[in-house]
Amino acid sequence: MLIIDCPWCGSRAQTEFTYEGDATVERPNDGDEKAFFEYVYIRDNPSGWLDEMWQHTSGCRRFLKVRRHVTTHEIAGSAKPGDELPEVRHD
Amino acid sequence: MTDQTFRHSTGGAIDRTQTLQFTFDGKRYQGYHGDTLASALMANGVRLFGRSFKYHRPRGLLGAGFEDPNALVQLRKGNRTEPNMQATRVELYDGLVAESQNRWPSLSFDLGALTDLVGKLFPAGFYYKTFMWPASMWMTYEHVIRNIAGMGKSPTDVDPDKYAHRYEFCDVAVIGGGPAGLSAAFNAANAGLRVVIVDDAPELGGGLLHRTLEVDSQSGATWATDVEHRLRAMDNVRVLTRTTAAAYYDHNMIIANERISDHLPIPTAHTPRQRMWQIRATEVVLATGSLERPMVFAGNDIPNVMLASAAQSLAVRYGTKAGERTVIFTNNSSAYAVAKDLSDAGIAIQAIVDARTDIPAEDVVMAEAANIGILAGHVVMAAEGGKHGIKRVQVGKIPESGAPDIGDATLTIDCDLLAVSGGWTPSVHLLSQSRGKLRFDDEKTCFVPRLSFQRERSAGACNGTFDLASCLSEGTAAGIEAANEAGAKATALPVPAASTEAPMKPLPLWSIPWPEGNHDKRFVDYQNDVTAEDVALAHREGYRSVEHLKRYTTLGMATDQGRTSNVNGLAIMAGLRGEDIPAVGTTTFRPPFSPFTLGAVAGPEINEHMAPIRRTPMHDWHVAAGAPFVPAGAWLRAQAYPKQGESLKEAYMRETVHVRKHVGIVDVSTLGKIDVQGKDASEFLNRLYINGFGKLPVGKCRYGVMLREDGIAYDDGTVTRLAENRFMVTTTTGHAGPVMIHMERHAQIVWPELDVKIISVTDDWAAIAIAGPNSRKVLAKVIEGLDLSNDAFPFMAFSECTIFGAPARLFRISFSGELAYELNVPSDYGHDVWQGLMDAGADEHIIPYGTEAMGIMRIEKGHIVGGELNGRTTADDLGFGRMQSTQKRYIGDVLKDRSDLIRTDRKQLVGLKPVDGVSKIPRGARLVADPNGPRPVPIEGEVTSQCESPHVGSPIGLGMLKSGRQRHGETLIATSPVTGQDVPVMVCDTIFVDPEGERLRG
Amino acid sequence: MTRYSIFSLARNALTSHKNWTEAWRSPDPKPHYDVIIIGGGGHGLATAYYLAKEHGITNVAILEKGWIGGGNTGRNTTIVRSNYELEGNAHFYELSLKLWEGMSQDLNYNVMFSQRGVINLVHNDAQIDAAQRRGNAMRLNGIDAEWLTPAQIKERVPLLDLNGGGRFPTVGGLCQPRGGTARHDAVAWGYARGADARGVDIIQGCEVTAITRDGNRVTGVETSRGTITADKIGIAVAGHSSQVAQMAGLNLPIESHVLQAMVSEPIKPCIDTVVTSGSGHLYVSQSDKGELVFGGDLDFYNSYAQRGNFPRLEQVTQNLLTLFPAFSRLRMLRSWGGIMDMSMDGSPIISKTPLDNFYINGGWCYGGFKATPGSGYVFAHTIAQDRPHPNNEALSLNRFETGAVLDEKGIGPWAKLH
Amino acid sequence: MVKQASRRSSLASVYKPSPFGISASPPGVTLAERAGLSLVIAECAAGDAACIKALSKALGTDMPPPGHSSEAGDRRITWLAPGKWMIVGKDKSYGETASLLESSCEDAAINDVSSSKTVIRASGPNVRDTLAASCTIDLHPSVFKPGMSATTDLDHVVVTIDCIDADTFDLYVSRAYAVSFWEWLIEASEEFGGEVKAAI
Repeated sequence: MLIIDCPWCGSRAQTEFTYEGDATVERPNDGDEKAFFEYVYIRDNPSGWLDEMWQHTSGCRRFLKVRRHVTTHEIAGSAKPGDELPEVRHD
Repeated sequence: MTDQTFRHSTGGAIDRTQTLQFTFDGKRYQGYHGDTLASALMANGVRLFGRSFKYHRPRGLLGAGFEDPNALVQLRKGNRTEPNMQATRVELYDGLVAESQNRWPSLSFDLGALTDLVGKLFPAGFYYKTFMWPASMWMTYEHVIRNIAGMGKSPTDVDPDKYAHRYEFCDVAVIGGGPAGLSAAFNAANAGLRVVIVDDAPELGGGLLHRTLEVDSQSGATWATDVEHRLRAMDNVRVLTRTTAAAYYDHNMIIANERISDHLPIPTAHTPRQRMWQIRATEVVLATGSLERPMVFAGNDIPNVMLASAAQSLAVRYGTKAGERTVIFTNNSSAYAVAKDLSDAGIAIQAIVDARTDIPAEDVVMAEAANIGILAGHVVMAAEGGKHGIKRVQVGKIPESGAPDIGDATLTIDCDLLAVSGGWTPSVHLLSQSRGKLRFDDEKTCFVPRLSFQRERSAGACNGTFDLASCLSEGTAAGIEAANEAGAKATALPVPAASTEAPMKPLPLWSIPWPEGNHDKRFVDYQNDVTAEDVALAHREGYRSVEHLKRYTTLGMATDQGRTSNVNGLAIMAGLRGEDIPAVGTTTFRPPFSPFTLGAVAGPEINEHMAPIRRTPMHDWHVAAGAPFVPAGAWLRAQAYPKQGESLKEAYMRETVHVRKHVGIVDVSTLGKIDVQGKDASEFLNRLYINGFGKLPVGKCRYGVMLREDGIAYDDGTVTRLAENRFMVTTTTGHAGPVMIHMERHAQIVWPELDVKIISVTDDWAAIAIAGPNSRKVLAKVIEGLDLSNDAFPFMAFSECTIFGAPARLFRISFSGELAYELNVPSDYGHDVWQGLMDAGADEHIIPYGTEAMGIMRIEKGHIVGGELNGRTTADDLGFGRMQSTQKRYIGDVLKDRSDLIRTDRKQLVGLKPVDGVSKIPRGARLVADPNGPRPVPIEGEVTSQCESPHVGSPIGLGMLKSGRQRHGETLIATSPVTGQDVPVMVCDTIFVDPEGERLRG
Repeated sequence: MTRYSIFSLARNALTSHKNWTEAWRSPDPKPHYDVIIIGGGGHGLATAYYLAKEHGITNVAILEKGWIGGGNTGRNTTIVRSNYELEGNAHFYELSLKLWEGMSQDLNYNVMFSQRGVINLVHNDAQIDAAQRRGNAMRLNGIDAEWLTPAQIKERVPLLDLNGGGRFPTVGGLCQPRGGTARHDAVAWGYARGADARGVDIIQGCEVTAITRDGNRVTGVETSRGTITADKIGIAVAGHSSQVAQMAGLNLPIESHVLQAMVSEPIKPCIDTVVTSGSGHLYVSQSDKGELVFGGDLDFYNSYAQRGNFPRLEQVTQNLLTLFPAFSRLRMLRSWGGIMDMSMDGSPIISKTPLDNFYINGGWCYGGFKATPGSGYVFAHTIAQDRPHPNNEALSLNRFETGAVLDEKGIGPWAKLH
Repeated sequence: MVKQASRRSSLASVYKPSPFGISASPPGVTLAERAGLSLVIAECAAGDAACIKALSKALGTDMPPPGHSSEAGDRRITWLAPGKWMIVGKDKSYGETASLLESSCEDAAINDVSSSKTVIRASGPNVRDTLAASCTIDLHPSVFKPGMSATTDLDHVVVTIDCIDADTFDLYVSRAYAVSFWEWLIEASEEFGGEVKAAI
């Protein structure tokens, strides 16, 4: 079971959180159908580091960003939705 | 009653003052406290323990502990029976009952053994090559195969025992209580850290308990016991014995299965049988030890051909002689200490057959001291004997040219025990699970840890460090390192002195050819009956990758997960491929290392606790009224309130008629309620719903529909403006959770600039709908501070008020189509207010009604629920096309217009009536022109809701039908092949009661 | 190719099985092929087999980075069924089921397809509606489906607690008698042997590192064993579809998630059919070896690791024991994970792509194994004819743009929820 | 005839003061419902310092930081989420605290949730062991100290755990799940010996 650092509640078990997917997709402001299609359906789906959105559903119910390696499950860090995520240590 | 004829007169850690009775295959035996089932049976002269999986070969002990693949028994009886228990790990208790497995009619005479006689017909993968004709026969073949396969039997009753879970956190977790683990734990604990040490055995000590080694100039066992006592006395240490750490997950999470009560006949009252520990450690020390390997030669599975360490353990730990006259066969030095221990235990050592020619001097000295002859450069080529034990071995000499081309056996030695050591395999399973990497050590002929991925390190035998002194120092170093990595400033305690042990110097020797005249099978995987010939066949047919080998031959897939067979099988394949072992690689180790009890995995969270139930504030009232309940998501809802002698259907039909005639109340507390506040609350709702809320006045409700971003209808409900910047939103019961998250997601990360605060208030409010012509009359009596006249409180009005002294919210909304209200009071008051309404409404003939009557009335009124709002329908499909605002942007507004979502032949919501006016419309029926036409029959649509309508006086339904809105008046067949019903129905409008809405506005 | 039969088995027994030949060759890659299939799982192997058998295209290479059948083909719970509601899925999976029924004989390799029936347990009124609605669609589409009463279910599954621990009582079930299980590895090996015999090159240990393009055409691949050119390239690498498609410059409506499965220790036969339940999410059957094979939901976060987390094992086991309390004292022998291509509507993609001669087979979600033969059959057709077979027209890649999605659950565009 | 509705405990049907599980003295775990409390949830917009200030002023204390609770007179304040707190006390009339806060800080979202949560006081030498059966947070006394609180899962239900003193915790659980949670709590405590006391 992963440990996820909630920016408000501190480090908690992943079972308290709900996965909300790729955090890099942004909702288009205009009404362009193609842009909305990609926002809703298309994902890069990398096998390495991924910035993703989680919600602390069993805690403060806040959304947070997590930078996680999708193959090793290492977590570089987490941040509030508006903030920057820590750089990944390369080794 | 058999005497313990093979029990040595002295020695062993058993308590000879506590005699225990037990039975095996119905026969009664005696053993001692401290015995395992296996050691007690061996003491009683039993050699035959079980039958193998495929050939039903007679099998005895190979190992004396964790590693044994053979001695599996069905333990206990009735609702506590358990299959496939390792006799070598079952602690003996008084009254223990065990049965052998996988044999018929008896262990001694097993007809299944016929497969062994014609074994040549059943090489690895034989079933892929036959049983194909005639095709129709496979199910019959399979039936036979299934019954021959399998091992023990599943219980058939409910398990009477309970299981617990436990989450534990520590600075340092030490896995394994042998010399390395004890040293690591004691050093880390001494630094004041939170330490957990886990061991599978009843006591700490590991190998020290099964061998005659000295630590601190006392017996290793005594030293271990002393350290265990000291650890148990420290309050920063948790010692978990009888606990198997079997899984190593991400972020340093260790899963360990504790057997709290399995050494007892039954658990003591209120005490769990087992507990599953989930241990989160900052640092981990793996000290999981190593397991001895057998060697591959003809008849190497005959009972009493066992690992040297097993014979040693029986003698040292259990004071039991595995035989009277033994031959020891080894390719390394570890067997010499065994020879000495067996000899001291009074077992005659016929000879040490050592494959090596250059035998270390200290080994020779030890043997000579014990007056034991060594056959250097020799190997055992065949073991011979019967199901009750080995009788002799055939020994051959390795020519100068070297293995494997050994000529014929040169001599025969009689014996009733063959103790084999093929070298040692570090237990690297947990390391491998943790993503750690391995390398093959040619000198030690085994895989050892190379690289850590998580915060762990290995110490002792699991690290390829086999001699006691080094295990103690390596354990100490590992404990200190772990402690310091976890933030301590620890200094090492002095490492205790220990007996010196020579390095093992193993000779790689993976399989031994047949001698002349003996072509008995040469087993690699004992339990799954995989032989050296099977590995060769796999290679011959191209199943050469280690995974293909495993899957084609089933090597390593038995309940022991190949603990004794993987390396031998791998090495043999490497030889055939002409490559070295690392090039062939290993299979991945999967959790668990040792099987988990399913009950312990599940813990207490089964049955209702698998998915806890939600009860409404009036639940107890419904129970007292004898209402049957229906699940709705996590909720339980009252279905109806049958009177004495009334059927469920009679009850809800009565309720339906009664409510439309008089008045009734229904518990609608399960509907989702969300409180939305903030300066931008109305703008936020505008963006969520297809229709607008900016102009909704305070004190008014409005029906709303929301879409998903992909343009599909998501949920519907009412939105009420409580104040300028405060709304209450209701959702369907099923979508309450998802819609809440949907709103939070957009408020927090899509439109963070909006000032909006969202909170679920579903549990705050008991919600009661009062419906029927008399509803106003009833409420007027009990509502304080509110004029309920139609002018003062019209349809879709809202107001706060008081009822029976409780604060309340009153909404003039209707799901039934009748004059109706929804009353919300704080949940704690719900029960009393409900009762109060029942009392107050007596003169108006008020009744409670359940979800069934509510459902009928909503169908009559054409309201949609889950069947229609099914995640595949658009707002337009459901008839809300015109509600979709063009004056604003909202979620789903763009993708709702994709070409396939605006086709005119999409399914649209329609009403349905049986043409004959009486036939019930089958649930889940499909709408077709001709149900008996050729398959596939074109499907025009489906029935989504159906009921018998008292109001209409006939069955009615709702459905989705291609271009349905243009097809009113058309006749189709509502067909349900799975229930054999075909009913002609006419397509009609969706509203069956009061289309103009005069009642609900009245 | 040595024909397999009881006779060849007996004949070889006399020579101690020393004369069996390789099930498939291990050739070196040629510089050019008519068709390259990337991915040596069941789907890729079946595609090559049918390209040769049905379309006479034999100059075909299968490029597998590891060993054949090493992905989800060898990691699933071996369930075979075609009990789908939506027509686009139903017709495709039924074609697949029909191919299963003759597979052992067609391949001359016993894949042990066991038509022991698949029963979906339902636990409340709403589920009865949904299950009967699905069963009715199946029957009208010419697929077998039966409604079972709780008593009939108890008869077939004696160890099931109909009361569901007081939490999930079984109120009925939808059964597909022709559904069942098969020996997963055998499917890969059988197709490999059949394809190889027809001249297909199966190249293991050959990882594709790049896909080369010339304008809107793909021209070949760079691999760990050199450059290989091809007239057409199809990918069948479910779990890694996004990765491989990106080599050709395509982004897909797919997320990769790990799905765990587990087996108990082997026991004598105690459950003779496949049981699935909507109580939470559970499916369980018993292998011919005697192991209970069971699984449930994804771990619910993107993953390319063939290893899962413990909470999911807990939850699935809690579900199993709530329905089968007698299994509480059995033991979990092994658990493992497979990487699922989770498409945005829960249905597969077997389709042409925006690139002229590049074809994709992926997005299998939980459903890939049972589809193996049908998938190979229609994918081979799509590649050979450069147009979809009637049975995979609905499985096109562009359905997401037009809105013609196949969402059996009605969950919406959230990959992990399908 | 109901004239005046009164509050009813969600546990009414299952609450029976008596010892349970193994016999132990003192009991390993003692359970008592805290009935008739007033619970208010107040939320200020993220970073709305003025709003938070107004709250503090109305309550006469600084708002506790994340993961903590604090006492303010006869009220206890527990942090729930950024800008969001739960205020627990005993009101003379239902909604008293809520209306006080509504009037004194209009920018805060105020909800009276007195009915929506069931509050159980769990105490005794083994209370941490009982909770650790399902709690994924480290409850070791050196880590989870008096004055600290956390919202997490127990038995698949969201529960707010408030550490009152070394061996005493208040557990806040959604009232709809209260019966299910109560049964789990009893079973988890049995092996340590427990006692249900009269509601307080």
